[in-house]
Amino acid sequence: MSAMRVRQAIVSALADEMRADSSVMVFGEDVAVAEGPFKTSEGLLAEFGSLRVRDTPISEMGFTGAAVGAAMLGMKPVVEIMFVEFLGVALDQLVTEAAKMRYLSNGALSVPMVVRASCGSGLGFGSQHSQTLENWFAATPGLKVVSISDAQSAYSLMRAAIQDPDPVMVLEPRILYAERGEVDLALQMEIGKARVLREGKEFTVVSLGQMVNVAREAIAVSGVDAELIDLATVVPWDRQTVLNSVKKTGRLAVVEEAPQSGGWGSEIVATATSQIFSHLKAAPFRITTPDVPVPYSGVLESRYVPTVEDVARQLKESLVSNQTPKTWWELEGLK
Amino acid sequence: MSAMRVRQAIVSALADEMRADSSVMVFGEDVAVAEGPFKTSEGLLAEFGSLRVRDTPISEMGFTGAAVGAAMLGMKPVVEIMFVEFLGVALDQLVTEAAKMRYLSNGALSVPMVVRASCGSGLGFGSQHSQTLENWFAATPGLKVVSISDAQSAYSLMRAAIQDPDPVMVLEPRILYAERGEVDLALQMEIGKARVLREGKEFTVVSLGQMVNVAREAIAVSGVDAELIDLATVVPWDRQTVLNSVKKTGRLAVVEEAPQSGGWGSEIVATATSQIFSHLKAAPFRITTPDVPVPYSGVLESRYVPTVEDVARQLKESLVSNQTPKTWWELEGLK
Amino acid sequence: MSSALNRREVVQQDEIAQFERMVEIREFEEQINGLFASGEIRGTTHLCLGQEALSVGLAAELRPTDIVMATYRGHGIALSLGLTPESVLGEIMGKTIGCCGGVGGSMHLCDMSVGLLPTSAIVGGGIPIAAGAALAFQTKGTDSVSVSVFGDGATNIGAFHEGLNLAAIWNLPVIFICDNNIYGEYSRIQTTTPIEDLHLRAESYNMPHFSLDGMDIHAVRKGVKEAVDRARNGGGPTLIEAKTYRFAGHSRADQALYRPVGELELWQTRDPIKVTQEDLIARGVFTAEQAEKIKTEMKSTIEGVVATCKASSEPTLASMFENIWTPKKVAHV
Amino acid sequence: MSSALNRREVVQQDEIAQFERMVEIREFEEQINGLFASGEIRGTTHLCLGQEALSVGLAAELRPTDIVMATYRGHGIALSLGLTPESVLGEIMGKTIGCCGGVGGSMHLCDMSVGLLPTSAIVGGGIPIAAGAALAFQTKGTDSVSVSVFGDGATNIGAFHEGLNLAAIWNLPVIFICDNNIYGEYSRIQTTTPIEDLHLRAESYNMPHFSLDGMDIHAVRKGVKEAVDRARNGGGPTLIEAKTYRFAGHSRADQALYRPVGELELWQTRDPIKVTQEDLIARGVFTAEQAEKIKTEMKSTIEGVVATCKASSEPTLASMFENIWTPKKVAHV
Ligand SMILES: Cc1ncc(C[n+]2csc(CCOP(=O)(O)OP(=O)(O)O)c2C)c(N)n1
Ligand SMILES: Cc1ncc(C[n+]2csc(CCOP(=O)(O)OP(=O)(O)O)c2C)c(N)n1
Ligand SMILES: [Mg+2]
Ligand SMILES: [Mg+2]
Repeated sequence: MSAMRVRQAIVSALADEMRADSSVMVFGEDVAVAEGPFKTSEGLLAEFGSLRVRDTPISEMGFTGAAVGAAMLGMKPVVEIMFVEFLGVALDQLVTEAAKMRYLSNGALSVPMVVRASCGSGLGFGSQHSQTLENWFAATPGLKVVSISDAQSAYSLMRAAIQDPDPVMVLEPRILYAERGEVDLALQMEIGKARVLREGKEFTVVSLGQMVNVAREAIAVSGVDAELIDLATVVPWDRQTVLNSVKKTGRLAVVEEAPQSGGWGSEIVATATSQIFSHLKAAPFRITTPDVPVPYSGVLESRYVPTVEDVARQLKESLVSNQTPKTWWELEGLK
Repeated sequence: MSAMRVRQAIVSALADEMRADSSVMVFGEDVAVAEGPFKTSEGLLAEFGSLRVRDTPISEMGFTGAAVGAAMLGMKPVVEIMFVEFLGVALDQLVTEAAKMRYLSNGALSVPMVVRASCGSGLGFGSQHSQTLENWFAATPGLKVVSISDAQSAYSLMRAAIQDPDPVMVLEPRILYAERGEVDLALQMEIGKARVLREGKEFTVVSLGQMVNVAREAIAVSGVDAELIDLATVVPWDRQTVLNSVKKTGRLAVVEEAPQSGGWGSEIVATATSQIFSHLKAAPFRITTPDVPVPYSGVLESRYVPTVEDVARQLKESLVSNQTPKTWWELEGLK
Repeated sequence: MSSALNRREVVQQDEIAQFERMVEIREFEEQINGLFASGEIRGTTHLCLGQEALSVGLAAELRPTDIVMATYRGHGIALSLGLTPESVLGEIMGKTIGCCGGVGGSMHLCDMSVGLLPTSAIVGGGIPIAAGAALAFQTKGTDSVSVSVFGDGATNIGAFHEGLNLAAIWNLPVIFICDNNIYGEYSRIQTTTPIEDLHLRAESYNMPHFSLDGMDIHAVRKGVKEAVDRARNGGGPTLIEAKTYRFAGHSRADQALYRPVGELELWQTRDPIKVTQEDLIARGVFTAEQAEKIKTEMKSTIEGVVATCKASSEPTLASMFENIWTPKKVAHV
Repeated sequence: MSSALNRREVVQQDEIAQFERMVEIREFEEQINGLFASGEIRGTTHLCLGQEALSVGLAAELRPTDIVMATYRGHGIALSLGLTPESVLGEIMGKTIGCCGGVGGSMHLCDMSVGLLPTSAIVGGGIPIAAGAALAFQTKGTDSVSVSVFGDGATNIGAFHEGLNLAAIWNLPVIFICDNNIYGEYSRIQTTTPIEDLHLRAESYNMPHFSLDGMDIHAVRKGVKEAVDRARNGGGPTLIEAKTYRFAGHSRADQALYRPVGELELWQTRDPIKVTQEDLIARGVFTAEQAEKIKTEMKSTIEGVVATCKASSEPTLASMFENIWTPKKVAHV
């Protein structure tokens, strides 16, 4: 076990994979000489050289597409998209090309590429640089989507993503980069497997990314004996772990950093409902952000994401009432 | 009432709006001189001239962005994206720029633009030209998303979309273009309002786009007294109409042309569950496509989307068993 | 039915073999037209009638280990690189004999044994991908090259700009071939593009560039060879503009009535098959009789291919669920 | 506190007013640096220190009814066009006094009363939008023009290529101004771009183009005027490359240690404020004393602005829910 920041865990995962497999390469904007806008590729250029670690022009479509081609010809490219929103100019290469190339080659090809993107709110980057956007990648057979929630998953999930033979989208909540955590370098995480971070009997709380910490604290202050699951992989998600937990607790809340309408949590709630309805003691529900663009002001942005207090309130309320709690903005009569 | 093909209903809506409002303009690839790859702009260039009806280069990012700018400066542009997948090279302009410009102008600006895109499977266009992709646009506060299901909604929804002061994404199931239907030119449809196409007491069936016809036929052959709702607007969807119906029937099935994982139907099922759990007689569920790219072969493509037989089977089964029916591929032991 | 690799060797043998392949493509495309008319093929298709010299000339100059990333207008390139008419027509008919087992279709042809990546149905989508293949070659230190084939209309999309800029700044072994057939769908080039000589756009990337006569297989081979040699020897990318013409409409439905009167006829006087045939006869490589014999034999060969493909089985439902994820522990190509 | 429109008239009055606005921008940006250091501003910011001549020269040549679409590096342009320091700093501090009420932030400044569209934080994102504004002017038949300001790095993204091509083929009244400050984030131009003179890329679109000295307000005004006149008179788009230099790092955190030794110092000898001041003194427009007076007064003015903004209220929770949808029946601008 060693303590490191999330950004260092990412660097370590990249470096360890590059040492283990000479076909792994890294490119993106300012990832080489500058070692990454968020310092997530520190030391890589020095150790692995300018063939395998490259700076790119500001051309997300171009270099994401280059990763698709390189992956089909034997490399394992890891590309960095500085802010996940920038995939709005490159989505085609990831979901329309990379995700379908194996299907369209009758199984002759694989596309072992990783797209890393920082995401999420909390740092005052404004509405074009603060979303999570899992929905852009959902409903894409052929593409895997994971999100890291701490240093351990940053390290282990990143290694799993690079080792994976298919395209993997790795979402990195930007606000976590500077956070420290214990990392067991030998611990392996499998894509498609959720992490049970706390066992509990009364409630199942499914969360992802930066919301995992919020959910953990909320459970603590709420006093609810909840099982906390870090979904880790959004596609394909771990039905078994989640559904087994809900069968046990009879209750499900999803805590997500995504708008109330259209976020990834709806998939979890809908599936749990359809598959294990008879086990439910109360309606599964989502605790989300409101349906608004991410506001800049710190006062507003801190309320944009679910807060510890609000998550705790909702867990306690529903445990008592068996009803889906109102959102904080409904309570405050907003919108 | 007059009978016309869906493509003609679209032309009529465009023409009537252009006659009513000189700020409405149309552009896209081959929409002017060639009158549209799917003949959805027949006669527009002749009637409205080359200033308001324009052919574009193959530059989806360029001309979608141009629509954003023109809309902010007093025009009401309607752009055509030939196949919805092509927004993979232009999504930024729609969801990161257009949808946020009002917010980022403190309410000084509106972006009254419409993006029309043909979508869906059934015509043998293969896996890069046959998806519906509602998920790309979901979770985007500031953007409205509608889908047409027949000639009437093609006409009325298109007019509503063009009149709407905010950006609207209009999905047009390609397979419907040649279909005939009665159109009441005076009938207005409101964005955000679903259509109850059949009243029923036993079941609520929510559908969209080309699946509406399938659902209608399935209800007929199943003998189930189901209420058929054409959601029409995916964002912001008509909670009131859907939830009231489910309160009445106690049962909900969503019939959608989208993969089992991540489709728009999860939002409906999740919300219904969370909001009116106590009214449910059985688990709400989705009838979707399998999690596969759209296959080319006619034999396969015809099974890719939910079929009348399969929808009917699932409605009948769940009515009897109160259980969520297995999918056809589970029954056939596939995947 | 010889393998794709054998067929590739054949097309690299001699001028007669290349003439034969051009004739094969011509016959093949004519058959496709008929099969659509008779409703035996669904969906859409994009014929390369009149552009046979470009694909055959290209195949003649590349190694099977080189990579080609092409488009929905890919029948001719697939056949030239070596794919059998059965694997191409079978795919277009959605049969199991097809190169993608029938799940891909006309716009998605692939055979890695001869370096054909799955053709892309997204305009410009293949351009950065081809650069990426070249990136793999450069990083691994092989002397393989990558080729990206796209149309005139594709030079107006962002992926073209980004792909060429990236290839230039990284000095990648890639050849960009713009097949300028003067039309993008139903739009003639001057309505969408402010310049006529598209190879000049390479100046924006400080990249070598030239145009060539795409109707003349000699010109094609000479130009491709120059660019391939440069790329193989570390000289980096080249943009080649091949001046060609689309004898058929854009796709299945299109009658191409928008063409100026006489334009087609003018280009037909430079029909690559006619031109090559006359040249080979003039140079005594074969006689007019031999040429006609090749054509008549090819006609029946392709008819045989049609019969074979019609007889081929429809894909099973199971095949729709295959090849989405790579089985764990199975290394990729 | 005068209105944005008044401030716009001021900057168009005379050379002294323009000098004053340049000094205002300089003082403003210096203050921002301090406020970040002291933690009074969160998020990020992109200063335009050293590029004051470009934004002021531009504002001097445009009408308030003309439109400017700029980027995250927009403080200088906003102030030049007329936005008050309070509305800009207030926005950067996330206060209600800000031009976007505090929900937008440093990267999103807007004031339609002087033609500033919401600046975009997406590189290249504003280029097609600016073309679209010009499309509206052309279609409505007004003689307004649209201006797109972006950086050197932005010329490598697809939106640049598509936006310029579209503007050229439609002959739109738009002026594309590439602010070439030699760096895109931490990368010097030659590591990402194979050519140095970016205005040459206009050749790909058959578009008029030239470069100018972005440190010299006279050169800026002359060049902008030429392009604006052409656009107003139906002559279509122009690509202007303004050679400038970023005196500060890319954004908040950046110390810009990657710069070659002496590069900054060399450019500082051409500091636009220094250059303009010397010129105005030499030409007897004002005296050195007057110049210094302007600077010291501006210093305290901006200090006052900081105080005002600190005193401004935080946005209410309700404001996060406003301005997402347009109220029905309310026509848009
Ligand atoms: C991004 C994108 N936009 C539009 C289309 C629709 N489309 C298919 S082919 C085509 C014309 C392409 O013209 P060109 O590049 O000249 O190639 P050609 O068809 O002439 O070979 C268009 C617009 C597409 N497939 N992808
Ligand atoms: C599409 C996109 N990619 C990357 C970024 C991150 N980014 C912000 S500014 C910047 C550098 C832009 O350089 P340049 O165009 O020269 O403008 P400058 O910052 O020098 O004014 C980058 C890469 C972005 N905002 N948008
Ligand atoms: Mg063409
Ligand atoms: Mg720059």
